[in-house]
Amino acid sequence: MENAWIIPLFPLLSFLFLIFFGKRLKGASAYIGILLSLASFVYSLLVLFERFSSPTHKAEAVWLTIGDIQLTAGFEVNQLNALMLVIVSLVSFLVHTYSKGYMHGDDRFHVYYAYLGLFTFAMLGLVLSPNLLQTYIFWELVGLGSFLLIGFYFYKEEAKKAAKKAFIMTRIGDVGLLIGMILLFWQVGSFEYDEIFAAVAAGSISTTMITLTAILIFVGAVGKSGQFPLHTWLPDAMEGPTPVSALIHAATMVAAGVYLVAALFPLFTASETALMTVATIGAITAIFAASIGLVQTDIKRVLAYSTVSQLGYMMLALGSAGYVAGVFHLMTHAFFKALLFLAAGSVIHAVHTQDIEKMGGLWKKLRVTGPLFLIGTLAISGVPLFSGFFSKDEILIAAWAHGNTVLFWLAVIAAFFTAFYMFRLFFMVFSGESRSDMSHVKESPGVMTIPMVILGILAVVAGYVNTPWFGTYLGDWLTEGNAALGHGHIEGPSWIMIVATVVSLLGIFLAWLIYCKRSLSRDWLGAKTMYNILYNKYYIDEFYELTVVKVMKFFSLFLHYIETFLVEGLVKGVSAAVSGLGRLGSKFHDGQVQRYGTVAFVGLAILIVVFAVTGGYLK
Amino acid sequence: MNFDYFLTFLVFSPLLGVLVLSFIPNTKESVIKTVGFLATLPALLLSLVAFFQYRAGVSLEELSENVRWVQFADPDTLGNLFSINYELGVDGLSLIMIVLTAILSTLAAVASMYIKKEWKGYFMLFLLLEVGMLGVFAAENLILFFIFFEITLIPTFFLIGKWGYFEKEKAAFSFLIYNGLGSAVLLIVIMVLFARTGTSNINALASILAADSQNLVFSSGTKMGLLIAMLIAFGVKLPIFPLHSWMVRVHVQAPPSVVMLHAGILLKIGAYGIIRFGMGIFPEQFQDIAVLIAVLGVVNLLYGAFLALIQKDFKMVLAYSSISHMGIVLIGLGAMNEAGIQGAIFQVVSHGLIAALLFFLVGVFYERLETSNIKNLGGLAKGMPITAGFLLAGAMASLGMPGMSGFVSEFMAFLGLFKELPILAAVGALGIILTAVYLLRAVLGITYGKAHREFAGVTDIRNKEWVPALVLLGIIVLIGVYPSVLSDPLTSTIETIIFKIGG
Amino acid sequence: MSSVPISAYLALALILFCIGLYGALTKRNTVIVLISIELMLNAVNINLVAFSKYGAVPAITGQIFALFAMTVAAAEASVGLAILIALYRNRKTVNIDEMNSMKN
Amino acid sequence: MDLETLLSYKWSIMTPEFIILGVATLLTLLDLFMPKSVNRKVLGWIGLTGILAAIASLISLLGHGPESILYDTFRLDSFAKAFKLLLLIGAAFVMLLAISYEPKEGITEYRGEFYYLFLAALLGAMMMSSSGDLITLFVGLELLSISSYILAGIRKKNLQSNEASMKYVINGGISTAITLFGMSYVYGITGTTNLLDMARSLLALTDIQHIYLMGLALFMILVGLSFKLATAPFHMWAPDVYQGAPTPVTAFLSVVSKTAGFIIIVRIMMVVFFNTPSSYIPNSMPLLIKVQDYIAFLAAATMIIGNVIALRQKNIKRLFAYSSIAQAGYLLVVLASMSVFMFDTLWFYLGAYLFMNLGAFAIIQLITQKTGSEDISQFAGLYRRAPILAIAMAIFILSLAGIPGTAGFIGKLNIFMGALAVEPAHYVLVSIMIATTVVSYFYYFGVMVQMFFRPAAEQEKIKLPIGLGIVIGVCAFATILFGVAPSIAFDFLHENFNSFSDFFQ
Repeated sequence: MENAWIIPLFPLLSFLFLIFFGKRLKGASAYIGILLSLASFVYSLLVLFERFSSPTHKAEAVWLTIGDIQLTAGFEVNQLNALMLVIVSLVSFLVHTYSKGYMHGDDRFHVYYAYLGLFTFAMLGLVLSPNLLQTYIFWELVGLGSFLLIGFYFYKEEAKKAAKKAFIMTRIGDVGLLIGMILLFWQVGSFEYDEIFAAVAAGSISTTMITLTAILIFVGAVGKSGQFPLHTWLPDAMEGPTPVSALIHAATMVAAGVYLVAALFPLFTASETALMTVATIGAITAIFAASIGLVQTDIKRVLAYSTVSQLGYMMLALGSAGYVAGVFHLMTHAFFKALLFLAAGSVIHAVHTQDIEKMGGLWKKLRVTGPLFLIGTLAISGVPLFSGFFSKDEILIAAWAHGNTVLFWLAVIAAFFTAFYMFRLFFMVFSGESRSDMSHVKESPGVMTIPMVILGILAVVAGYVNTPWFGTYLGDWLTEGNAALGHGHIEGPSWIMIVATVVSLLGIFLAWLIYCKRSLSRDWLGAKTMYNILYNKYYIDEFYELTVVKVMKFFSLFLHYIETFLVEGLVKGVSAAVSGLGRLGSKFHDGQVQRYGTVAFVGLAILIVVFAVTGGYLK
Repeated sequence: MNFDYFLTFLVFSPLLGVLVLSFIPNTKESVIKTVGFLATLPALLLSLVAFFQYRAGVSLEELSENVRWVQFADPDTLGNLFSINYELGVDGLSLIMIVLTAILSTLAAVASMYIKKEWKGYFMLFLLLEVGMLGVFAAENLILFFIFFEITLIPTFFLIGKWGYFEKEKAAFSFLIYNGLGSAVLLIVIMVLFARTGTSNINALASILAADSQNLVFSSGTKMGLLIAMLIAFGVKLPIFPLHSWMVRVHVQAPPSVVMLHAGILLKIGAYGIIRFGMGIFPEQFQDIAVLIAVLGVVNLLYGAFLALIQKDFKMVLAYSSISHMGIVLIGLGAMNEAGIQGAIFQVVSHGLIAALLFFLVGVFYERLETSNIKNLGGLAKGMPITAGFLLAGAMASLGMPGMSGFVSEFMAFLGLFKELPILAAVGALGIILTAVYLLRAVLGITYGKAHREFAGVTDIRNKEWVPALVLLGIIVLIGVYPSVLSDPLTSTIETIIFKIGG
Repeated sequence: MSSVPISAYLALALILFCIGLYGALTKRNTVIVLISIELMLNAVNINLVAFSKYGAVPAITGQIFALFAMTVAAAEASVGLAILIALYRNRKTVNIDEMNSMKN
Repeated sequence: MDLETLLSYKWSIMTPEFIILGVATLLTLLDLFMPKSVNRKVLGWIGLTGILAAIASLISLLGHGPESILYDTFRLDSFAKAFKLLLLIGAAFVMLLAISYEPKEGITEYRGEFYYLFLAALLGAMMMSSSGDLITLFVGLELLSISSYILAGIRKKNLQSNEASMKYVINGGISTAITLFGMSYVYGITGTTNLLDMARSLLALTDIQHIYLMGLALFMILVGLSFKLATAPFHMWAPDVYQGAPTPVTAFLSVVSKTAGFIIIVRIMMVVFFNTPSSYIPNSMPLLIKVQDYIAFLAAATMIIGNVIALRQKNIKRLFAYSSIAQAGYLLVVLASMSVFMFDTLWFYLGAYLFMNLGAFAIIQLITQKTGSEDISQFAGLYRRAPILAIAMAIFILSLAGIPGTAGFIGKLNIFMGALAVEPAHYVLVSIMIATTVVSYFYYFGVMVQMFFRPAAEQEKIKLPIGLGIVIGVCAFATILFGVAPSIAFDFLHENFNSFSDFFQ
């Protein structure tokens, strides 16, 4: 554990190596990526196991001195970090492997792996960071990695737009985070997490300041985790290769926002307002994204919106002081959402389309992918005995226990939506007859299926590390020795669990009626307008286009005119005046010698008169 | 580093090249270019030696030189007053600037491979320019500083006007006139200081004014006036809004190698001057207008960013981004605390490197595609993947991606300002977003998307071109990852400044 | 005996000077212009002589100065006329306002 | 006075004047009796040797203490020595220009006169620089003026030349009259023509009317002499005359004659009006200090007019006419500021101006006399045709524009220092000076653009006559030398003229 710092270096190595020499060893570059990511995964596991037995470890060195301020860089391994390490490195490793099949034959294969390496490095660095500054640094680098991978197919206009959007949207959040952390710094005099917590605990910071900074930092989380209103980039980010979506936009990076809030949990708990904000935003995002998910027809977009809504769940959990619930759901979600994306990838790989309207009846064709996709769907829908069930249950309990009744019911509805649209997706893809020519379709190679299988297993079992029945190991472990994080397990009325189960089953049943049994008409939404609103994601993008973008453009133009007419014009004016004076003067030199004499005489006269008048010689 | 006239030799070593060149016929292109390149090396080596010696703990005092140069007054009557000495000397700050100058000059000399005609004259002027730039940072004496300052003016005028692009002469003249006015104002300030105190040595002046708390030498109004004038003078160079329009023109019209130096060093002389003389000689007055400086900084930052947002020509984008980034320097200075000042200096260095890199890359693809208009480009990554990669890296550095120098400086500058004027700083922070927006718009517009043209027969960056790109990016990343390499040498300088302003 | 006060001489000189100046600046004929200049110089001579006799500190030097002035004036006039002749050969005019081949 | 007294005078201090006089006479006779066939250039070389001899003798006199002979009409003080040196050097260069002056027509048969008239003019200037009496001052002035009238019109067949000299005569006459009128008042009030006696008697002046009369006299003399300096308000003749006169004459007018003008102005102003009280109250401020602002105003006007109008010039000689007007304006700033450095500054700047301007005129002469056209476009592509010439011209222009590394810059620096060191400091004046300097960049660098950026009309190389070669070489060298190591000049100044302390004794 003393040298956990080595974990991020493996992927970094792979990045550097591939970026410089990748071109030479084409396909082989995959193995480098896979091996190195495997290495960091193994190492993370070791760290995790070591962590069970030994206390938090932290090591730092001075990075930059500003006068008497010393900014440090280092790493820390506490429960949360250790857990995140494992999740990230595992998913990363699986995606590395999976990609070997999925990206097979792409002529920029090595670049792809290099980017993956860069991203993994950043993500691991992020989870190891012991202080806000370092977190911010890796936070940005993670964004860079995601930006690069979204724009991997750079020649596609959409990819370009999506990458740009992702970068800028998250950047907006990041500035919030930056401001927040700097303000916090001048309050605390340090970026170190524990010193911040100490200051908060000591109450040396005014509550308003805490609220302000907490919310600003949360803005950063909103940007990264695609929370409302900065969520629009995440669905577009699906332009990237599917495995990337699995890694970055499902399991790891988007969860970074949640992680950040979790990591700064004591700061948030110190301000009820901040907590409330987090919870509200979370709940709104959950229901909002889920509702959009109901009608999308692009397999990846549906998953993307489900991701957004699940992240909303996690925020809701944290906002309801449900530290464990949030982290727990983060973990389970990482597994089953990664699984779903990989499965979707495998489907796309097979049928070469993302439009679910064109799919159908793939159950028979994709013997491995189908069941795995089903497992993922069940897990996310919160069907009992699957991992999602337990974590979602925790969240609902937390929300209820914290007294956010409204938010609680919103979450419940969201759960219903989730179950419904996920199974809508499942049925439309796998059941019934194929709605287009599917003759060529065949199952993906083992290199792709095996990672899915592993994730499938995890999607089932991961829930059992923290259950009301067999004990809340995860919770107890996460919270041990840190009261600020709340209890390992929050007690809640048992009916919540039943309600949750019922709604999810209801959703599934409804979806089955409509899309499998077809006993209900498909345009169940009746009102076309409603459908359009949902289908166009509440016209949020258009709204931004109309307001922010337009205003900025206008303002730029305005300044442009200032530049051309005021700034430039002033200069032109002056020079024109000077040369005008010159013209005047030279007109005067008209070669008439007597005028020259006259000028001299007049000059003399003026001097004498002025002298007489001002000199005081006239009496 | 223990022989006399080390600095003199450092500063004037490029003249050796001029000497050699004068014996080479104008037709021997490759020879001339080689000589021109080699002539920049001595300065580079010496400056690096000095730098590492300093890092190793050798004091810079022993480098300073002082020779009597000219005595205006009759020594019998007025003694040593009104005499100008030839005084060179460096501290951490100026040493860093010298190193930067030497590095960029060498790289620009490499980048001069794109010069198509009259290489001899070109390199003679080029080397003269380097002498001027090195001298500016080595001068310990206002008048000497001014002399070197003006010496940079003339070669630049010719380099722009003769080897530039279509509107070169217009650009050259507006460069000359704006900077002429700037230096005129500066000259007034310098002469007032010199004529009223009888000395032009920076430290002497600083101590005289420090001792003059009752405003006997100058009325407080005069001091403020002098400081403002100085700000205007250096504001033209920096440039500070609204004195910037010349610089846009220059960046668009001048040949890439010259722009590398111009954006890399010449603009920085403004910042250096403000720190060295503004803060160094008029600390109290500077403190009084610190807020104004910060506001100007934010204005620069946003103004440049907004205008960069709608430019069609990539060079224009970069030009306005330079304005915007100089805003960060002002922000840092306006903060008037360690973080701010250090951030400002970091920004000076880092923007020097980044701008040089980006303009070099512009040169690379302009050389092949004869356009820098974003509309006509696009999909560059298909034809020239490596160039595109560098371009992207440069853009990332410029928009303050951590791990690169841009972030460190930006971060420190804002860290500083947030302590003093949080609201203003928050407004300025919008600039960070805008920077991302306009840079991505431009760079992605060039590299990503559909190719508007086929890149048949277009070679990617190759052999000699690797050098500047790699070296610059390397240094940028080095500073980004290990900023102490810069901050350690600066410690003493910043401490003195902070001490002066009683912070 | 009552003598003419010096102020009278000075006034005369001044008037003469002004007349000369007026002529020099307005007449078209170059010859007249040259003569007007002579007039101005003679005004000076009157001053000098008057001063040397009735000045605050009478002294002979004034008259000597006057002599020098006259000589110089003569020289100047002759040179002027010579040049005028040369010019007349080329230009075929003595009108001063037609001498404007050079202007901007 | 009898022979003894005459012999008792220390004539040796007049050696330089005698040499010039002698050579001038010699040339006259030679020109008269030499057969027409002989090329008169040899006379030029004789004249040059004469000037050089004069310089030598002057240098030998440098150590000589202040002395005045002929009833204090001729005095040899540091001021005289210092500025005579400038005059002689300038004249030497002009002589070289004159020797290699080959216009299309209208000089050959007057070459002889050309040379000895230069010497006569020079003699006049030298007399002025060391005359201690109003009369000699005036005679010297006129000797200079009249010779230069003729010089300006030396190209008898050339209309422009005639016209130039005609204008010169007329304006010159007027200016002489005005000056003289002023002088007559001064004489009238003091009753003497000896400068120092005047000063003494003026110190006791209390009658307010007399003081006002002195004021009138001051302005008359100032305006009258501003004709020689070509400064406002009596500057307007300069462009026409400079354009029409033969180039060496133009050079002479713009350098030697201007220097002479400053010499006489300083003499009269500093000796006479500096000792005139400005009011009846005993030991009130000197009249000269009182009118400081007027002089400053004239200086400002001159700088503005010269630099601004120059922007529009296409004819190179006209351009340099305006440029020299502007330079005279800079020099007036020295007078206006009246600092302790006044003489040093004046001397150094005049020296620097001498080198840079004569060098420039040498090149102008070379370029223009080939084609006869004086349009700036003649300089197009000079860098291609004759790189050395172009670089030399660049040096002179940079120096005129006051760019560091050249003598011009040090001179300007010195002027600023003087103007700001006095109390109250002339901030406005200095600002105007610097601003107009920046304006001057436009036309100075316009010439640069022609030489370096524009393509040449015809490509054939330019061959450099020996005379011009020497001038250009020496001037370029000196311009750089005094720019890089000005201490040479200043140390010389401080060692030999101990800050002109003997000016008033």
